[in-house]
Amino acid sequence: MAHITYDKDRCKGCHYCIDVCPKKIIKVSGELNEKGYEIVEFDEADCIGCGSCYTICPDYAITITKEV
Amino acid sequence: MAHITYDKDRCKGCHYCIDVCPKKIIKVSGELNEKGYEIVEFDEADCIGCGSCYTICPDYAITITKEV
Amino acid sequence: MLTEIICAGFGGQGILTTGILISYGAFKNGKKITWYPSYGSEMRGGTANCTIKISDEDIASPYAKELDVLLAMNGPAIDKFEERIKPGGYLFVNASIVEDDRKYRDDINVIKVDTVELAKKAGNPKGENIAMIGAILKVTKMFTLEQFESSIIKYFTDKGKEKFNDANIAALKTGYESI
Amino acid sequence: MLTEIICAGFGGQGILTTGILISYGAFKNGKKITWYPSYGSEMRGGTANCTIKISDEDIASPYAKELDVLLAMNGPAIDKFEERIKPGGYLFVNASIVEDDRKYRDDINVIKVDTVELAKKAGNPKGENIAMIGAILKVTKMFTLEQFESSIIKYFTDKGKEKFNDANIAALKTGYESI
Amino acid sequence: MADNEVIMKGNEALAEAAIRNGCRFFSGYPITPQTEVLEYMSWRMQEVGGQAVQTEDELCGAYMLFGASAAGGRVLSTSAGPGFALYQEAISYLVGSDLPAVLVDVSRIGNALGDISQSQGDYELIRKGNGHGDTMVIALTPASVQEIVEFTGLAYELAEKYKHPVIILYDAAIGQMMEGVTLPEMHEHDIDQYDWSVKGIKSGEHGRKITNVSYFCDNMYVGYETYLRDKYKAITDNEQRWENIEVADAEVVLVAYGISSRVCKEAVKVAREEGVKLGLIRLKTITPFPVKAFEEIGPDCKGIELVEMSVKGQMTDDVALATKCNIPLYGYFTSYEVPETKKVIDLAKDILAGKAEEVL
Amino acid sequence: MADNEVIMKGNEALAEAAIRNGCRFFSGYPITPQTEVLEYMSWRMQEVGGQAVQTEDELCGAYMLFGASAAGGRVLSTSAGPGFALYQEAISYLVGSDLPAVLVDVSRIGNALGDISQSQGDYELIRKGNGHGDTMVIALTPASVQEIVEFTGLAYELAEKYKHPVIILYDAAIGQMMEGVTLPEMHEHDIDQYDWSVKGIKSGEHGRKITNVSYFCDNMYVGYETYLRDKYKAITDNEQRWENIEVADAEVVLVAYGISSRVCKEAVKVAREEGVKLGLIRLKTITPFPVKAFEEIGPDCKGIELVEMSVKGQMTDDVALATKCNIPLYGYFTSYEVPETKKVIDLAKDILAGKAEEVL
Amino acid sequence: MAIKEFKAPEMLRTGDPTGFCPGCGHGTVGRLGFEVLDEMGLLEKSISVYDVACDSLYMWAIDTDCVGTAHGRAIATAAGVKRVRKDCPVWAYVGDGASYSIGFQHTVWSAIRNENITVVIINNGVFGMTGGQMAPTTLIGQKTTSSPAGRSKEINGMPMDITKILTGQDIAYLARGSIDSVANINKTKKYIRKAFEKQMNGEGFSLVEVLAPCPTNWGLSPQDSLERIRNEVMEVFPIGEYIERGVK
Amino acid sequence: MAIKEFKAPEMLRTGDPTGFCPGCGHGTVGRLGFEVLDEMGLLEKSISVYDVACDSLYMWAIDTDCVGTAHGRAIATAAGVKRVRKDCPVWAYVGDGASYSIGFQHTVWSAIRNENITVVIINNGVFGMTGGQMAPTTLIGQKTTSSPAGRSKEINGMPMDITKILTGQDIAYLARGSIDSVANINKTKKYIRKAFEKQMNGEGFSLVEVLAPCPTNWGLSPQDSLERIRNEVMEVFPIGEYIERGVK
Ligand SMILES: Cc1ncc(C[n+]2csc(CCOP(=O)(O)OP(=O)(O)O)c2C)c(N)n1
Ligand SMILES: Cc1ncc(C[n+]2csc(CCOP(=O)(O)OP(=O)(O)O)c2C)c(N)n1
Ligand code: SF4
Ligand code: SF4
Ligand code: SF4
Ligand code: SF4
Ligand code: SF4
Ligand code: SF4
Ligand SMILES: [Mg+2]
Ligand SMILES: [Mg+2]
Repeated sequence: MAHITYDKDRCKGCHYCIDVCPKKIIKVSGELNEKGYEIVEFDEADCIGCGSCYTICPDYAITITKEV
Repeated sequence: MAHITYDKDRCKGCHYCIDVCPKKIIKVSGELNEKGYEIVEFDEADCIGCGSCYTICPDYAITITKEV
Repeated sequence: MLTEIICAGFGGQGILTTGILISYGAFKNGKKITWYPSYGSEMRGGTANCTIKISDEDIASPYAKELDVLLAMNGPAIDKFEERIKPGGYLFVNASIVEDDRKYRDDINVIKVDTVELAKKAGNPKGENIAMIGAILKVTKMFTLEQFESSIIKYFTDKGKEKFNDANIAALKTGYESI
Repeated sequence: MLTEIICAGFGGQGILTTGILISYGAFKNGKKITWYPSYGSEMRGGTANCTIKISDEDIASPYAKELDVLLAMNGPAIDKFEERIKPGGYLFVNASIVEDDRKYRDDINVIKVDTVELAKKAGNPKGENIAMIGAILKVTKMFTLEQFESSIIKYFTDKGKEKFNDANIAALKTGYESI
Repeated sequence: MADNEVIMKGNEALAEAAIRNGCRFFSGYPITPQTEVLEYMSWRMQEVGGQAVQTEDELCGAYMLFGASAAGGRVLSTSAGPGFALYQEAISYLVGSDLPAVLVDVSRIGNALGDISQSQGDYELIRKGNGHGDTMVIALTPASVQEIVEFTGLAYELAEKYKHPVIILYDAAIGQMMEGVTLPEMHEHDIDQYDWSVKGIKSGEHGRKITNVSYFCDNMYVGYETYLRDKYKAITDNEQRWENIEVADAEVVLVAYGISSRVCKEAVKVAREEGVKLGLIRLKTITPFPVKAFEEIGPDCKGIELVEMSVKGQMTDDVALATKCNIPLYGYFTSYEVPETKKVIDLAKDILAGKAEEVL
Repeated sequence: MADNEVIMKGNEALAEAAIRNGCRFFSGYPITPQTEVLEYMSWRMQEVGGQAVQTEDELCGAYMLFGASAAGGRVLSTSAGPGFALYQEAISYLVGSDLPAVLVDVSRIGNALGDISQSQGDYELIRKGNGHGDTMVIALTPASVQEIVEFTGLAYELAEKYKHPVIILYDAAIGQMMEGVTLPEMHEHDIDQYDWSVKGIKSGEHGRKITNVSYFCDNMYVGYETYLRDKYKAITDNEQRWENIEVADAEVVLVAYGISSRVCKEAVKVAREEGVKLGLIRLKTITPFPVKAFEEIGPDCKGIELVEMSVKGQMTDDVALATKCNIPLYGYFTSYEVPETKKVIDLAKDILAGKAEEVL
Repeated sequence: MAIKEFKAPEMLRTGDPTGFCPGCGHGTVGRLGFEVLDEMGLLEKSISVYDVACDSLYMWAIDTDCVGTAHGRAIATAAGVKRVRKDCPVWAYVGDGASYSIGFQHTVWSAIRNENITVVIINNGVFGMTGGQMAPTTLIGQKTTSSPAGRSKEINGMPMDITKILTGQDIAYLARGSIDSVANINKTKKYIRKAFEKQMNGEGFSLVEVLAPCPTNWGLSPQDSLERIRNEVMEVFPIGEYIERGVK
Repeated sequence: MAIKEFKAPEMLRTGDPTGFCPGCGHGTVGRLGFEVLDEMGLLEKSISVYDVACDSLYMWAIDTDCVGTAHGRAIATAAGVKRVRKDCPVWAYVGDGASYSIGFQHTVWSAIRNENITVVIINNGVFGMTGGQMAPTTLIGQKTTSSPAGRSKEINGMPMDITKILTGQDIAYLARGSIDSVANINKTKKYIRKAFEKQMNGEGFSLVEVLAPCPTNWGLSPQDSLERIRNEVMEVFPIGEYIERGVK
């Protein structure tokens, strides 16, 4: 079980995370954050905790915790 | 027949020419020039006009002319 | 008379060019102008803006403290510059992006321009800024439509972009007539 | 009293060190000194020289115009500096190199020192300069032999070269006694 | 360029004016707020068959320019603040080698990392720095885009007249802003026009040596001292430039250059409407410093107000000397904020009311 | 070093004094007439466990020093003329980043290729140049080898007191000559002594940022203006240093620093023996300029004679301002020849006889 | 049951967002350095050195010691820091303009002197901070504001490849990574780790160049920027390890 | 019957002797350049560029156009000259300190931009003009005034070999010669000739480094200096042609 912490105020809407998620569970949310960037949303249930989104995110907006 | 022109006032007494002459016809003269450098002397008769002394001389003190 | 204008919006919205077009129009119509951009690290990511001053006389500083017109292509532009508008001055809001229920100062004139819609209507989807200029001309009467048309044609023709002239004029007119 | 000395000769003859030894001797005997070298491109090939001033009081410029002593290790040194010697001043000539029939000003004292010979005699073939200093001490009475001996010993000892002390003192004495 | 009346940024106008004055060699390195010059030159030099080199650093920029000038080219290099500081050695060499060149410093605030706002903090660098040795340059300080264009032509004229580097100094505000401007006609420069430049010799000619001028002076440094003093004196006597506005009867005389002087000009007008007699000495050269401009100051003058965007009030000393320390000096110094007309006038009023503090 | 009383070259004495004051980091590049510092440091630093780096150029020398200072080291870099001109940007950064450092310029004549004779032509560079922006440094001008040693200690003291670069300026004559000198005791410097230096943080501490100080000022540049003005004012008020010799009753006051001032000192003595009342203001700092020294000038003073080895007479403006333009100034300027006592006195006599020409 | 966390060092997460543009590579590359230092237990002792370019924005993202120096002088500055602070891990984190253009000489000479520092260079093919001029690494044909018709070999010369320049230098470590993909990011992190390890072992100079996007000045979306790295940049600048003391 | 002459260009023979020390390599290396130019009929059109080191003494030995510039800036200056004087053969004749230390960046970047100039670099292993400090090319173990215990790899790094640095650069020509023997002098002359030919063909940057003695600062007699080149220097700096456009 993996847990995703998403700090949307850090997000700058580059959408790199969307591309790299092997489970395709990250999507554009249609919402903007305070800075005007288009944030994303996660479907945590299917997350395998692979960390790809964390790794590619240039803005430290994502933290993944996974029990192993 | 080769002809040697030696401008002793240019000579700085490095004696490179002595070392390179295949005919060993260049010698220390024992004399100093105006600047105080120990100049050399040539035995023109045996010169084969190979130009080695010209080539190694850093001070443009030697000119060799040779009929070919 | 001195007119002070700021154009502001996201980088990439053509803010600086919008300002240049206004400046050029004024210049070609016999005015003195200064145009001054935000430059340097401000360009990174965030907002872009430029300040235009138009006058019959020499202009001192290119900075503006009391705006006659704020041309705001997005919300942050309003956040940043609304307070500098003179009482009775104009705020042109890009209604295509800025939320409709936003509150404004009540001692200024707020004009909402749906630039995306207008540009589309004019058949020039990149002509949002020019449509905005059209609206400004109509409201402020800075110059006549004709005066500005000829300057805009000259501007793009000199740049070797005459093929866009018709589309640009269409956007300008659509904006002008939208008010 | 101010004493002005120039030491001059070929680069490689230890001219600068000679000047330092004299300066150091004076300094250790309670005098103020300045020592000033020719530096930079002059070093290339040609001559080297240094100027020493010795005084009981502060010394102004380290340059010397009126020499009390010229220590000339070769001919060009004489060419260059002889004219600067005060009337009545001393010219010490390295007789091992400078032609014997050379002419000198007649209002100065010329002392010929066969440094090579003296150094050899002292068993210190590299001690030519020190032998020259010995001769100078004797003639000018600048310092006593003993005063200078102890300073020279200290100088080389501080440099970690005490093993040369005996040979150096021998050269100094030989020079001193040669006059 | 379709026509001669256009609106342009100061930096771009400089570039275009240089080209129209025959400059066909530009070398430089990006630095805000002057990068537009390099960017403009990058395409424009190709159109006119000239050279624009983005060098690996400012030093290469300066020394390529040195070589290009030695070869007879009309040359330009531009930088800003820290980059211009790296030109110092080369400027000294240009002076010492009698080489004409036009260099530009678009000044920005501050001493360290991250400073790009407009400022007038490089006055001393340009007026007194200029590398090692006994250097003095000619330094022009335009106050508008139009004046940048005019001074660019003037800079080449003076550089070649005196065989000397000329620096154009303006701040970021003037460099970045657009104004209407009338450009000069295109002019070609003949690289063979001067005898002194290296170009290969003709049979019988002697080789030219572009190097330290002192080698060619009587008695080397002795002669060079005279040569340089005479040159500096000629520049000082002949090349002072300024604009005086209502100075003669002014009670407070403003002194300013560049962007600050525009504000001052407005202040003079506004204040006079209010009955306050301001005047303005606008410096168009800072080297030579236009001492002559101060002769017009009349007996009514109660004080001089220096208006400069600098922490130190860098022109203070020069103004004090120009007035023989006879007129009290006051300063409105801002570092990065463009001075405001109202504040200029307020200080003048304080001066007249005896409420202001002298700066020296 | 076996004992503390030795004869040494100025350059070597500087090096040894720096080491004895705890300097364990030297970076520099060869250039005549200061190369002895590098050469001395090359072996001496190994003895004391310090670092001496012959960098690839002056820029690396200056910025390694910048880093070493940021890390808390007591640091030294030395150069001459053209090399020092290449330090300009770094000096500005040191000022802007509040970093202590000691830099030395051993000045040599001229502006271009081939100049190595002694000279005092870098006065303006050190006093007014210092790179871009609103820079001012502290500049010490020793006149003897002994004073080099003393000022080296002082330089570190001031550099750390003000967190500011200090420049020691002397000319080739002083750098190249040997004199007797008493050296200070060996002193170790604790690199952890200041909180501001980077050293790695401890748990709970915040990271230190050595960068543009304006970032940490109220309102950034607005606060920085005040910060810098206050710092400069403190330096100007507190750190003026000079030596006055028989100034009070002098009819002609000499002003000089460095090697020229030694000649002037002799001239005062000789002239007074002849009945000519000379005095001397010897500048021990040129920044801050010792304005206070001039207060002692008495009513008998007919003129000031500036003695400097420079073409331009570079200290003229500062002296004029220090005297509020109230005393006529005359100059004996030589560029590369060490001034002569007799000529100093001759000009003084001409001044008194009304036969000399003013310089300003 | 253990917990595996993917979490940036707290220092990076707790302050304001960085000043970098959306999709900028700086955010990732710098993080890798701090992750490595954190994992090695060296974060607090670390000293980072930046110059004035976009890298300087890190000064406001971190809470460990750092030094901001002049354009192109970060490597020289870092060498100075390290020579005084021998126990601290010192790294210069800088742009390709800084390290291969104005500061090139310091890059190579620090390598020759084998200064015991780690250098991380962001190869984004442009001068980012000043608005996208040509950099030493700009590709042939690439349009920038100072090569408006595209970089041309004839006018501007070929792109500079530091791995060629430093071939044969006796340094501790030289590698080139990329952040176009998760796999390459992880690989790059290993390079950076090795670099710091070498420094802590006193082996000398280590340099890791990283291919990174500058969407703003490339005029591309972030995603297209990564695409460009994969398709164009990596062909000219192959990634991998080039020098490793004791190994190759 | 034809006459064969070995004769330096008149220009070099008719003025005062050069200012170089006895046995200094500068005298020979510079002469080779002028011989080549003379033989190519280009002497009068030629423009030589020197900096402030011992090379600058040539300004007083020649009677063709020349430029004297700041230390380390001769190559940049020459590039500027050439860009204005495209028809003239332009060469920078400079020391190894100038070209590999302070001016290193200009050397490499002029190569990268493929500036159409010829560069002749005198590798004499020291800073000659300033009295024999360590140069980039000083050999390991060699004592100089700034490496009094001998150059050490740990403290000063390895000697710089320009042929390694420029490997793989797309320049017209790169070779290293030596003047320790008549044969090598003749070979070196051929290299220099090729370098000028490439320039006149517009092929771009050509660089010939030449191993040369500095007896004064090596503290050796001229003869021993040549011996040292043969026995020690040539081992570290092999002579030969390294890059030749169209050939290798
Ligand atoms: C001496 C000097 N020259 C030029 C500049 C301007 N400048 C600042 S950053 C920069 C280039 C930045 O490019 P790079 O190093 O590649 O970093 P990036 O922003 O691309 O990460 C330049 C030219 C300066 N600040 N100082
Ligand atoms: C900016 C600057 N730094 C340093 C110097 C001093 N300097 C003059 S020549 C030289 C080195 C000369 O060595 P090299 O280039 O190898 O030439 P060589 O004399 O050995 O032929 C140095 C350091 C200078 N003149 N200018
Ligand atoms: S990668 Fe990070 S910054 Fe980019 S969209 Fe995803 S969460 Fe936001
Ligand atoms: S951890 Fe892996 S699976 Fe989970 S959201 Fe991130 S990329 Fe997708
Ligand atoms: S090689 Fe030339 S300089 Fe040397 S000794 Fe022979 S003639 Fe004289
Ligand atoms: S030409 Fe040959 S043979 Fe004749 S002297 Fe010279 S070296 Fe000897
Ligand atoms: S300009 Fe480029 S390098 Fe700089 S922050 Fe933006 S994307 Fe990153
Ligand atoms: S110092 Fe060396 S390089 Fe210079 S002239 Fe003398 S021998 Fe030649
Ligand atoms: Mg970059
Ligand atoms: Mg050399």
